[in-house]
Amino acid sequence: MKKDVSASQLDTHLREMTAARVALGRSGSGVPTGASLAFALDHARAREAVWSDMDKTSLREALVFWPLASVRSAAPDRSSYIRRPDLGRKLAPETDLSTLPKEGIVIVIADGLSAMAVNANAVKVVTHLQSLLPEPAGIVLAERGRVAIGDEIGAMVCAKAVVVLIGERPGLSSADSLGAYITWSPEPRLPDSRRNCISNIRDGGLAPEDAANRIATLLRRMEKAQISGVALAGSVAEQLLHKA
Amino acid sequence: MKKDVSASQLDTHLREMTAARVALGRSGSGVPTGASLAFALDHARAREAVWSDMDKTSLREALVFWPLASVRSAAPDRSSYIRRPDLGRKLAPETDLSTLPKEGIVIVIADGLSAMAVNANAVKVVTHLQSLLPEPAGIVLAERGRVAIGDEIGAMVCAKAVVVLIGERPGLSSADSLGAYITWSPEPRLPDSRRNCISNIRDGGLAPEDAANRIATLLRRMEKAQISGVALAGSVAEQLLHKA
Amino acid sequence: MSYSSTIGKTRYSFESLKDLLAKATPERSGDELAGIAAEGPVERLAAQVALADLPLQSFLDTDILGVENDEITELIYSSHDLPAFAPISHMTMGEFREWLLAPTTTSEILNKLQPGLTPEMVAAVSKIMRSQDLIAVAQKCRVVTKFNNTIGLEGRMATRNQPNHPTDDSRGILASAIDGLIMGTGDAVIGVNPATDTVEDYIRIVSLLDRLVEALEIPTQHCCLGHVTVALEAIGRGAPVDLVFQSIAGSQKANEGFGVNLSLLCEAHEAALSLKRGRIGDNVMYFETGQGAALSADAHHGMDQQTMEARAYAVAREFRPLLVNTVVGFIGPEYLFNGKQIMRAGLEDHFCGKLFGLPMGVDVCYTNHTDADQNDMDSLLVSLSAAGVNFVICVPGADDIMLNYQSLSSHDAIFVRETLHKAPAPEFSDWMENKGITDKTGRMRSEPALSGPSLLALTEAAQ
Amino acid sequence: MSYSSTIGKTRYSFESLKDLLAKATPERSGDELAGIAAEGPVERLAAQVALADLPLQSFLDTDILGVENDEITELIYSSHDLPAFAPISHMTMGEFREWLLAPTTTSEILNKLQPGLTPEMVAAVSKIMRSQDLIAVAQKCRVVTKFNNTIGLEGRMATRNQPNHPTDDSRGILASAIDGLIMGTGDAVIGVNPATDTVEDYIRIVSLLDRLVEALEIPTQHCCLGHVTVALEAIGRGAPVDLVFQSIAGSQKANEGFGVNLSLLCEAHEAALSLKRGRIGDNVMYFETGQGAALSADAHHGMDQQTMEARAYAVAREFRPLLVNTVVGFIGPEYLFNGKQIMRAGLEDHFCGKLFGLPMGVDVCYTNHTDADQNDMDSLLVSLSAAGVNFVICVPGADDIMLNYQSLSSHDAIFVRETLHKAPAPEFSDWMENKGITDKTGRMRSEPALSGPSLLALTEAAQ
Ligand code: B12
Ligand code: B12
Repeated sequence: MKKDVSASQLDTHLREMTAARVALGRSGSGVPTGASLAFALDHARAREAVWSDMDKTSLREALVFWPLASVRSAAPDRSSYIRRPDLGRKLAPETDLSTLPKEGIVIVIADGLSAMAVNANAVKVVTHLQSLLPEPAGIVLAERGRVAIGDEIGAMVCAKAVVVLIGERPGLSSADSLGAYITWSPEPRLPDSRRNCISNIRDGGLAPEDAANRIATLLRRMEKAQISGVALAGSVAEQLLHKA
Repeated sequence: MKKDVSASQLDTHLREMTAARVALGRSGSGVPTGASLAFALDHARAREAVWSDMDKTSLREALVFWPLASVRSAAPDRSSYIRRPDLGRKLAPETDLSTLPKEGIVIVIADGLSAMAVNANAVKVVTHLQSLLPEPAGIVLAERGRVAIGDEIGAMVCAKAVVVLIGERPGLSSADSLGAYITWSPEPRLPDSRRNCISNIRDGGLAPEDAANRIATLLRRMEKAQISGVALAGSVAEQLLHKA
Repeated sequence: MSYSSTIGKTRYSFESLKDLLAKATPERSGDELAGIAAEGPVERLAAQVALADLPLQSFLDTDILGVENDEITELIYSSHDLPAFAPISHMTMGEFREWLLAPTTTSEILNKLQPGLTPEMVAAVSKIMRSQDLIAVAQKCRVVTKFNNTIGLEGRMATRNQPNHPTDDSRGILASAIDGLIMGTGDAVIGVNPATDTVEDYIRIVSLLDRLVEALEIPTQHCCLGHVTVALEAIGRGAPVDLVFQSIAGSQKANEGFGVNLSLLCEAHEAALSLKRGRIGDNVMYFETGQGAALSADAHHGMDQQTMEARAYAVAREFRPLLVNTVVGFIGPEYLFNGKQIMRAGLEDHFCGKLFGLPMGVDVCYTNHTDADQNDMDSLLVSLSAAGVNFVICVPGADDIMLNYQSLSSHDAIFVRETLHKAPAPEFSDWMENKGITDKTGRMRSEPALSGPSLLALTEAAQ
Repeated sequence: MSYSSTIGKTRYSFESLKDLLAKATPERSGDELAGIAAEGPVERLAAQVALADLPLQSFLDTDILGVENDEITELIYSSHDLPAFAPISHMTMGEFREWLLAPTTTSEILNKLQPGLTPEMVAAVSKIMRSQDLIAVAQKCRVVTKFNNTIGLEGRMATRNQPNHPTDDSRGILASAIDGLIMGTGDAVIGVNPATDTVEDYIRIVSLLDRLVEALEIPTQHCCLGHVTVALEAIGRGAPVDLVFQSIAGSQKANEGFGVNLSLLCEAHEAALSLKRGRIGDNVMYFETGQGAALSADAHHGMDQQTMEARAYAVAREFRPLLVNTVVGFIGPEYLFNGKQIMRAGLEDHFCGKLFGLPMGVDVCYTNHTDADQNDMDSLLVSLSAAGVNFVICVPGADDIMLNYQSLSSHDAIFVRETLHKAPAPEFSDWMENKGITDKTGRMRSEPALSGPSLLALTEAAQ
C-alpha cells in the first residue's frame, strides 16, 4: 500500500518509540507476508525457550562470593512442571539448606518459565542487589520452581524476606524477561497478595541494576512496615480491606 | 415441540424404516438433550472399539477345522498401527506361513479398525463360505492388519485369490461392521482398483451368511474372468480404461 | 533454481520445489507418514520463508511432480492460460498472498485470474496463509453453478442430503432423505453412497430418488455415488441420472487406483450431458476429493498431500462440475491427525478449490479413530460459513450408519440458516416456504406442513 | 438428593453437586490438576446425563461451594430473584438447555430471566451444550452498556486497544495506542496494563491517555489496569479516571489473593461514579476474569474452574460494569491445555457471562508455553463473532511485549469488520469515518487521513 510522506514518517516514528510490533502495514486485513512469517518464527523460538535449562555451572561460578545452595522442586521433569504448578511450588523431599545463613534475606533464583531469562539477567540483579543490602543474602538456585517455592525456602531458613528472581513466561519478542517477587516473613501457602512484584527485568525492559535498586527500596519499606504485598502499597488498600 | 398426529405418526414410521438417527426432534437448531448426550456416549464407546483386541483364542477354537496360521503386521503396537497404514500393510519380518496349503484360496481375518467386528462376525462368514468353496481355504489371523496385507499373504502362499475379512472403522451406531475385500491373483503393491469389496457385514447390515454367498459368487466370476476389481464389475469400465 | 533460506545463522536448503512445498506445509500426519514433512517448526518456517520469496513464474518453469506421462500434469500445463496469468506473473509467492488479500483484488478480478493459476501455485500460497487469510480471500471468490437450482450465490449455503443405508434398503434411504427434507436439507443434491456396487442397485436408487424429487416437486438434483463405470452402464440402460459422481485424486496413478482416468471421466461427462435433464443449467458432474487419497494409494510420488489435493481440482475443473467437495476428515488420523488438522485442511481445501474456480463444498466430518469431536466440527462449520462455502453435507443426527463416520446433521443446517444467516439456494428456499417448512422470514416453522399425510403416503408406497 | 446415573450396566454416583459439576465438565487440564476431573469420557458422560436430569430447583436448595462465610456465595443467594426464576423453576437442566435453544425464547425473555439465574446454573447448562449451542444462545443475549459510547449493540463488535509497554514508557504506550487507532481499535477502551504498581505511574498513564483521547476527540474511554487500591488513591488525588479496573475471581479467598473484597470494589465503584465522567452512561467498571485464577490461588475449594469462573460473574454483575472480559488463554496450559481447550472455554465463558447479563468480551489469546497458535485464535475469533461477543482485545501485531502472550492484532479487527461484517460502536464508527480512517461504507481507506501531521505532532509532544 502506498503511503504519503507523513504516513511513512509516522511509521518510522512509531517504530522508534516502542519495540512493539507497530506500523507493520497491511494488505486488506492481512499482516504483510514478511511480518507474518517473522511472527511465526518468533513463536517457534519462544516455544523453545520454555524448554531451556538453567546454566547452573555459570551461575554458580558468578555467584561464588555468597553462600549458595541448589534445590529442585517436586516436579520430576519439565513437562510435568508445566502441567503441575502445585509441584513447582513445593521442594523435592530431600532438600537440604543447612549451608545457608538463617534469619536474613534469601534470594531464590528459579528458572520458572524461561531459564534463558535467568541465565541472562539473574547475576546482574543479584550482584547489584547484594551491594545494596546491609548483610549478604544467601542464594538458592531452584530448578523447576514457581514463585511460591520461595515461601517454603524462606520458612526453612527462617528468612526475614525472600526475593524470588524467576523467568517470566517467554514473550514473542523477548524470551529473557525476569520477574522479581518479594515476600516479607515468608511461610508456606501465603496468598500472592502478600507479595510485591517487579517485572519485565531485562535489557530493553527494566534494566537489571534499576531492578536491584527497586528491590532494595522495597525491602527497606517492608522492614519498616513489617509487611509486604497489597497492604504495603498504600494505606487505602489496607484500610478498605480490613474494614469489611 | 408439540406435533400433530400425522407428524408424530411420521416420526414413528421413519424410525421403523431405518436405524439412522431420524426423527430426533429439535429445539431451534439444537438436537434434544437426550439425543445429544446419547450421541456423545456412543462416540466415547466407538472410540474404545478402535482399541479393542482380536479374541484369538475363541477364533482359533471356532476355526479349528481348517488350516490356520497367525501373523502380525509390521506395526509394533496399536497406536503406531493407526498412524502408519504402511506398516499395517506389511507382514512382520519373521512371518511363517508354511503350515498353509498353496495355490488355493486364502482367507485373511484382520482386526483392521475394529477387532470387535471380527470377533462378532468373522466366524459366521468363514464357516458359511468354506461350505461353498470347492476345497477348504487356509485361514490367516492377522493382527494389526490393513486390507493390503492380504496381497503379501496371498503371494507367499501363491494363492489364486485372497479374501480379506477386516474390521471396518467403527461407526457411531455400529462398532462391529465387517468388510470383505477380495483380490484375484494377489501380489504386493496392487492398487485397490484390483479388488472387489463387500461391506457393512453384520446383523443389521448385510447378514454374514448373505455376505458369504456373495463372496462365493464373486470368486466364481473372478475364476472365470481370471481378474478382479473394477475390470470385473462391468465391461464398460474395462473398455474405457484401456482405450485411453 | 535453488530453494533455500537462512534463519538466524542456519542455512536451510530444499532439494526441489516438491520438497520445499512439503516442508512448508503446516503440521500434518499424512506428510509425516510419507516421510516428507519438515523436521520441526523452525525448518517449516525456513521453507515458508523460501517459498514466500519464490517468483510465481518458477511454478511454470518446472514439472513439479516430476513424473513422466502423468496425464494430470499434462492437463495442468496444457490448460494453463498465460494471458490470465499476466497480472500476477511478476510477483513472488509472498506478494501474491498480499495481492489476494488486498481490497482492490475483487471477486471479478479473482474470477478472471482463475485459468491463469496452477494447482501447485494455489496450494503454495495457502501454505503461507493463516486460517483467517484463507477465509478472507475465499469469501471473495464466487463460483455459481446450476442444474435444477442455483448453487453458490452470495449469502447462501446449500446442503447435500446424504441418506445412506448399510444395505441400500429403499425404505431406509427414503426415511433418511425425508428426515433431512423436513429440516430443509438437500438443495445441493440428494445423494446416496451405495453400499453395493451393482448396476441394478444403482438404477433402483436413482429411480427411487427421482420419484421422491418428483412427488414433492423439489427444485433439486439427485445422485447415486457409485463408481463412474456403473453410472455409465446405468445411463446406457436409460436410468434417470441427474449427476454423475466420481472420487478423484491428483495423479494418474491415484486415479487408476480409483479405477478412472480422464477419458473415462470425459465419456461420463458427455453421457450425462446427453440426458439434458438439468432444467436451468448443465453442470452435471459431482466430484469428491480429500487429502490423503493419493498417498493412501501410494500414488503421491513424494508430493505433500495438500498439493496433491489441489491437483485433483485441475481434474474437476475440466468437467464443469455442479458440486465438488473435499471429504476432509473422512479418511482418518493417518492423514489428518486431529480436529485441529482437520479444521486447517478444510479451510485450505475450500480456499484452493474456490480460487481455482470450483463450486467448492466440504464434508465437515471425522471418524472415530481420530481425536476430534462435535465441537471441532462446530468451529469448522462456522469458519466455512464465514468463508462462503458452497455447500456442506448432512446425514440424520450427524451419524452415517453406512460409511461409519460423523458428518453434520440437518440441525446444523438450521443453525447455519438461523444463527449464521445463510439461506439455501433461492429455488429451494422458495420451495421450503411453499411447503410450509419455513415461514416468510426463512425461519423454521415448528410444525412443517410437509410432515403431513403426503409424506406418510410416500413412505408407505416405497417398497 | 442423590447424584447418579446408569450407563449400560454401570451405575455412576457423584458425591455432591460440586463433584457432579466437576465431572461433567469437558476435558480441561486445570480440573485434572485439581484432581477433580472425570476419569474418562464415559464417566464424564455419566455425569452429564445425571446433570441433565437434575431439577434446576436443586441449585437453589444446596450451598454448592459449601464454604462457610464466603461472601460471594452470600451475594449469589441474596441477589437471586425468585420471581424472575419462576418461568424455568419446573425444568430440569436438560429441559432448560432446550428451552434456551427454542426460537420462542427471545432476547427479551432471556433479559428478564437473568436475575433469576445463579452462576452455578449457568455453568451447569453450558456443560451439556455443544459449542454450537453456546453460540446460538449467546447470540440471542444482548447486553448494552454505555460510558462515552455504546457497546454491545447487535451486529457490532468493539475492541480494546491495549498499548502495553514493559516499562510503562509514555512514548511507547502512545505509539502502540496510535498504531491501533489508525486501524480503528479502541472503542471498548484504550486500556494499559501497567508494568509498575505506583500511584504516580498510574496517574501519569491515565493522564497520557486522557490527553490522547481529547486531542483526537475519540468517543471512547480509557483505563489503567492497575490494582483497584491504586485507582482509588489516584482518584483521591484528582486523576482523570474513566474506568476502574480489577481482576476478580469466584471465591472470597481467591479475591483476597487478588487483594480485593466486595466492600473494596463497592468503594471503588462509588468513587468512579462520583467523577461523573461518562458522557452518555454511567457504567464505570471494567473487570477481568479467567478460568484457573481461583485454582492458581488455591482458592477453588474443590470446585471446577469453569463454575468458579461463572461465580466471578456474580461479583461483576453487582457493579454494572461497562466491560467484562475473560482472559481465556492468558494464564497457560496448567489450566487450559491447548487451542482446543481455549476455544471451548472461550465460548463457555462468553455464553455464561452473556446469559448472566454481563457485557462480555474475550481476550482471544494464548501463551508460548501452551500448544496453540494463530489458527486457533482465528477459529475462536470467528466463533465469538458469530456468538455476538461485545468486544475483543487488540495489541500491536498480536504480540504483547509486556505481558508476554499473544492476543489479537488490529488487523484481526479489520478482518472482523470487513469479512465478518461487524461494525464498531456507532459513535466510534462515525469518528472513524470523520477522521478518514474508513470510507462511507465502513471499509478501511488505504491512506487514513488520521496518519497525517496531527499524529506526528502528538507523538513528538509526548515525553
Ligand atoms: C500470569 C500472570 C497473572 C496470572 C497469575 C496466575 C498464574 N497461575 O500464573 C493472573 C491472571 C491470575 C494474574 C493476576 C494479577 N496480576 Co499478574 N501477571 C501475570 C504475568 C503475565 C506472568 C507472570 C509469570 O510469568 N510468572 C512466572 C511464573 C513462573 O510464576 P508462577 O509461580 O507460575 O505464577 C505466579 C506469579 O505469576 C504470580 N503473580 C501474577 N501476577 C502477579 C501480580 C502480583 C502483584 C504478584 C505479587 C504476583 C503475581 O501469581 C502466580 C501464582 O502464584 C505477569 C507479567 C510478566 N511479564 O511477568 C503479570 C503481572 C505480574 N501481574 C500484575 C498484576 C498487576 C496482577 C493483578 C494485581 C492485576 C489486578 N489489578 O488485579 C492480579 C493479581 C495477582 C495476584 N495473584 O495477586 C503485574 C504486576 C505489576 C507489579 N509490578 O506489581 C504484572 C507485571 C503485569 C501487569 N501489569 O498486569 N497475573
Ligand atoms: C475409508 C474408505 C475409503 C477411502 C480409502 C482410503 C483409506 N486409506 O482408508 C477413500 C475415500 C479413498 C475411498 C474411496 C473409494 N471408495 Co471407499 N470406503 C471407505 C470406507 C468408509 C471405510 C473403509 C474401511 O474402514 N476400511 C478398513 C480399513 C482397516 O482398511 P484399510 O486397509 O485401512 O483401507 C483400505 C480400504 O478401505 C480400501 N477401500 C476403500 N474403499 C474401497 C472401495 C473399493 C471398491 C475397494 C476395492 C477398496 C476400498 O482402500 C483402503 C486403502 O487400501 C468404506 C465403508 C465401510 N463401511 O467400510 C467405503 C467403501 C468401501 N468405499 C466404497 C467405494 C465405492 C469407494 C470408491 C470406489 C468411490 C468412487 N466411486 O470412487 C472409491 C475408490 C476406492 C479405491 N481405492 O478403489 C464402497 C464400496 C462399495 C462396494 N461394495 O464396492 C464403500 C463400502 C462405501 C461406499 N459406498 O462409498 N474409500
